Amino acid sequence: MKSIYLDHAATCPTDPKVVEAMLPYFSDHYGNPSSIYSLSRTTRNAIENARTILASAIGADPKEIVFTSGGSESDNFAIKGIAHALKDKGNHIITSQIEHHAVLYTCKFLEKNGYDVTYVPVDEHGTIKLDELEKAIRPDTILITVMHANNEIGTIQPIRQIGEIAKKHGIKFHTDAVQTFGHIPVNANDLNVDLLSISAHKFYGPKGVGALYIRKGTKITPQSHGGDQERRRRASTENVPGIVGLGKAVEIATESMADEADRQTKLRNDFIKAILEKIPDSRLNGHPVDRLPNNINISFEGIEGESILLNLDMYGIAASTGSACSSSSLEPSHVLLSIGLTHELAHGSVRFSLGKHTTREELDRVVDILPGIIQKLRAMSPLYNK
Amino acid sequence: MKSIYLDHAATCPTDPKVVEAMLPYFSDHYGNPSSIYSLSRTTRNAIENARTILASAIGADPKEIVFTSGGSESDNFAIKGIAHALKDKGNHIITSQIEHHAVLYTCKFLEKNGYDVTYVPVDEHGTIKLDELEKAIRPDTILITVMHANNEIGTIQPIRQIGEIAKKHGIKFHTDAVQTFGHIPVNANDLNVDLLSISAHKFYGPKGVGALYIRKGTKITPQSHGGDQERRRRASTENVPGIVGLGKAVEIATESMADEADRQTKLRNDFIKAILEKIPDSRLNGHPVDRLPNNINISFEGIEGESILLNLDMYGIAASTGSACSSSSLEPSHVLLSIGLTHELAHGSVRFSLGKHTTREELDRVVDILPGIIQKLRAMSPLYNK
Amino acid sequence: MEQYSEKVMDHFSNPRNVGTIENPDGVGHVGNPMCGDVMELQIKVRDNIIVDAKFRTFGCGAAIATSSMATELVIGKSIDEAQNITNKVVAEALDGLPPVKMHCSNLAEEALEAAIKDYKSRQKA
Amino acid sequence: MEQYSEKVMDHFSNPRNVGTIENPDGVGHVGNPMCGDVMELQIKVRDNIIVDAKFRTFGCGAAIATSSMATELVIGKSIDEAQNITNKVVAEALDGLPPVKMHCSNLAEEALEAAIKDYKSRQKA
Ligand SMILES: Cc1ncc(COP(=O)(O)O)c(C=O)c1O
Ligand SMILES: Cc1ncc(COP(=O)(O)O)c(C=O)c1O
Repeated sequence: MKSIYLDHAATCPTDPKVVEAMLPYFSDHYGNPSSIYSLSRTTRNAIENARTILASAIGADPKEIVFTSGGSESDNFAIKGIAHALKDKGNHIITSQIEHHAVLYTCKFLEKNGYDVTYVPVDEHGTIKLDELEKAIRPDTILITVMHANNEIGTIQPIRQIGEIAKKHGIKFHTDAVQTFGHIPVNANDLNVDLLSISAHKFYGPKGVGALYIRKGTKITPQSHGGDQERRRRASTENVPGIVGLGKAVEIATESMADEADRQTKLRNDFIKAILEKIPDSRLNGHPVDRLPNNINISFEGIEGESILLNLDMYGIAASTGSACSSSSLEPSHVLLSIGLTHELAHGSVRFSLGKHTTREELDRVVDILPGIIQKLRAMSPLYNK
Repeated sequence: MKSIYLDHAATCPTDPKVVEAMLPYFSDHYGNPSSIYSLSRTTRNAIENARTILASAIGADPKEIVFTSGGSESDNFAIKGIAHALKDKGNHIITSQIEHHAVLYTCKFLEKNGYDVTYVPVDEHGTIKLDELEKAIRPDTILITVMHANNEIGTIQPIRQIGEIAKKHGIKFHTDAVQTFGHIPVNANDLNVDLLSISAHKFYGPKGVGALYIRKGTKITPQSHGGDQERRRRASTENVPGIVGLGKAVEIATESMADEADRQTKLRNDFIKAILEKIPDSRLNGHPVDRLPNNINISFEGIEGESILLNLDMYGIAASTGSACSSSSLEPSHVLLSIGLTHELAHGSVRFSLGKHTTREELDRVVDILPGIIQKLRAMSPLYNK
Repeated sequence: MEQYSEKVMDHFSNPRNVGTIENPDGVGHVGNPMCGDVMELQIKVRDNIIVDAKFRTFGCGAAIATSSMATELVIGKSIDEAQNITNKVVAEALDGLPPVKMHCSNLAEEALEAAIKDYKSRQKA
Repeated sequence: MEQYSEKVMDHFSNPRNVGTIENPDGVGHVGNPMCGDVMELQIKVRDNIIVDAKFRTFGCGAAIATSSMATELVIGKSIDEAQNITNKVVAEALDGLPPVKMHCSNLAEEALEAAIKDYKSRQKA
């Protein structure tokens, strides 16, 4: 049975062309980029080349790019780095209620350490309430951090407008673009951001490498102290193959992005329509239009997400859920609760996230299989008696 | 001209067998280890396998291992993580004067943020003064961090004894074993440590991945907040290929370690003898006996290190220096100054670090070439008039 | 997440004794949709022996498998014997559960307790 | 570190005018071993024209290359012309220096200044 991978928002396979680009930097061009001998010129150039590719993809200067170990580090670095650097200016941070845990738990950590955080609510589609965001601004607000698009429900936020508000009030603005970069246009200037996080494995690059865009002139405290790498903003011997892979992945993603977004949007819309038609008491979560081309998130009344996933897995279909099933907490997704879902419906949600290899045939197969699974589980459920 | 790589302390080529082990985890086994579908079982098992390999190599339990993005992150995480977790207990940290910048600058950062740090001096061989270390202990001391072996001069520290002192006083003890692990025996219990940092690329693993050993029961605050990975001690999608590569590198290193250490020690000693004999006004830095098998560090009077390196590079020989040449500061190595070298001698130092592919022929060639280079530069120097 | 055992997956994909009993002698309804687990266990008792048991469960794989296993374990047992079926017994019968899932076996124990309690109170009445 | 230009590497590996002049007319000695750079520049002057220049340098690649280039630039120049040879001029003649190395070209300028000053003070004496 060929497996059907519909969890690209969790991670993507590394593009074989990316792996190919990385390979020479393991055993052949291995020189430490900081060294002065000629052996290191190749690795140094390779890193700077990747930096230039990424910078031009987001309309930045290469000096504004710091490579990191992934989206979580970028988020932690951005938020703690600004919070620390500006602590004499203020201690108030504004974010949304639906951020990724890398942002949310960083904010919670700061709350326990002398900072004050406002979590702005979202509407039923998961769009941040701009008026509440602006009302939350105080004289001691030093940072606004709002994600570009949500990883669970796919809703795209009005980052440009938030950026304008931030600018007007002279507040630094960070966005977590981990789910958008490589999939929809991401330009640091168009978006009015000062900091922007990305992670390579979300767009067919390798796991364990990411980047943080830091606008020129932005004061930030490093997360990792030590060597002089990355213009002293991130100590550690550079992950050369990883950075090269990230660069290659950016190159590939930008080439095909527009076409691929169109293709996935069509597949997505048809899939949503088919599922909602075929399965009663199901609902789409997230924004109907302003959502990631590859994101589908549906709640099924009366049943729990993990049991749906396990059944799908028996057919070789990989998806994810907002249920608390696999975490040590019993709380379902904070995102689904924030858009007003009951706990039960939040537990009964499934996310399908498409990728560049996803075909209409694969999705058709899911549309064939899913209703039977839902029916079987509902027949077993004490909460579904229709 | 075949190049002669003698900078293994900076970084090593990734062993082709390591790369081979990593390859399936890019595009074939790409599942996110946190997911519940069967696709992820392979990656999850691969990570746990690597964890078990590393744990057994250092005599630890797999649960005591956290994978990181390298030595710098491990050091930062260990020191800031303990400092934060124990801040109610005290704010005093003890370290040595010759730590790697990843430790030193982390301590300097903490100093600016309410902590008090004692930098214990070393003797002329770079060995920490144990009596001064013990004298430095105060009721509010929460952490001692002393590196296992120094990256510049190779001196191996009496970690076991320091660990005993720490234990006696109930103080957590961290060691940076980045230069020793894979080269000489490293066992967390023999060394009496609570935390221990390693970095894969220093023993033929990939760049951008490392680990921190954290003894069971040690309270530590994460450096990266977010997902539940690594038992909630380090958020971020795991760098699966990197972790697999680290595991494989551990496996290879432990197999050949004893023989390789012997072989390199002999080569090292012969090389040191030959250079000191052939080149007047040169001296060995670091401990004559208690030093890394692969470390050679020599100062040459009257000339500056970078100019030596550039000359060596013209012959395809890669080495490094404690001169300030390539950094933005004008200060030479703090390590060389700490063992009592003048600024001039510190600027005039060169480190040769051997590797498993280093041959006697290569070193003989360096012994042939180096005297001419030193002579040429001294003839040009206003500080050498002999 | 850690893997489920083969036994768990067997009981999850082919759950035994799903459904409801007409005129049950005892019903246990435990859990809370807030937490993602609700279990309903019904028993039929003849001469102090549980002769039939059925369940309905809203919950994860472990919740469904423990429910299924619990019904298998109780059928044919006396009420007294059934009361000895603890969460541990259920989990062990399934060759163990991942640590984060151990609470699911509590639910099975609680459902069984509740059903027996219900049965006893009906007897008294 | 950023790369040195080919010109820098040429002057570093084949430095021009290394050494000392017998009975120089001006000597400049600048820098400090603490900082890793010491430069000594000697000049021979005839009819206000620098007819020879020699240097000795303790320092990095850039320090040696700028010393060498500085001597090349001053030979044949009048004292007045030589005084216009700034750090910028030396660095540009070498097709630029990596940013962290720009201070080395200052040293060359300072050494030249010092040598000319020494020459002038000897003239007065
Ligand atoms: C929106 C968002 N932010 C941050 C992250 C963290 O990225 P990483 O796992 O690469 O650290 C993810 C993915 O896990 C994400 O979806
Ligand atoms: C002793 C020591 N500690 C820490 C590090 C930092 O390791 P990494 O560059 O992998 O972050 C190094 C090497 O650079 C080292 O030699």
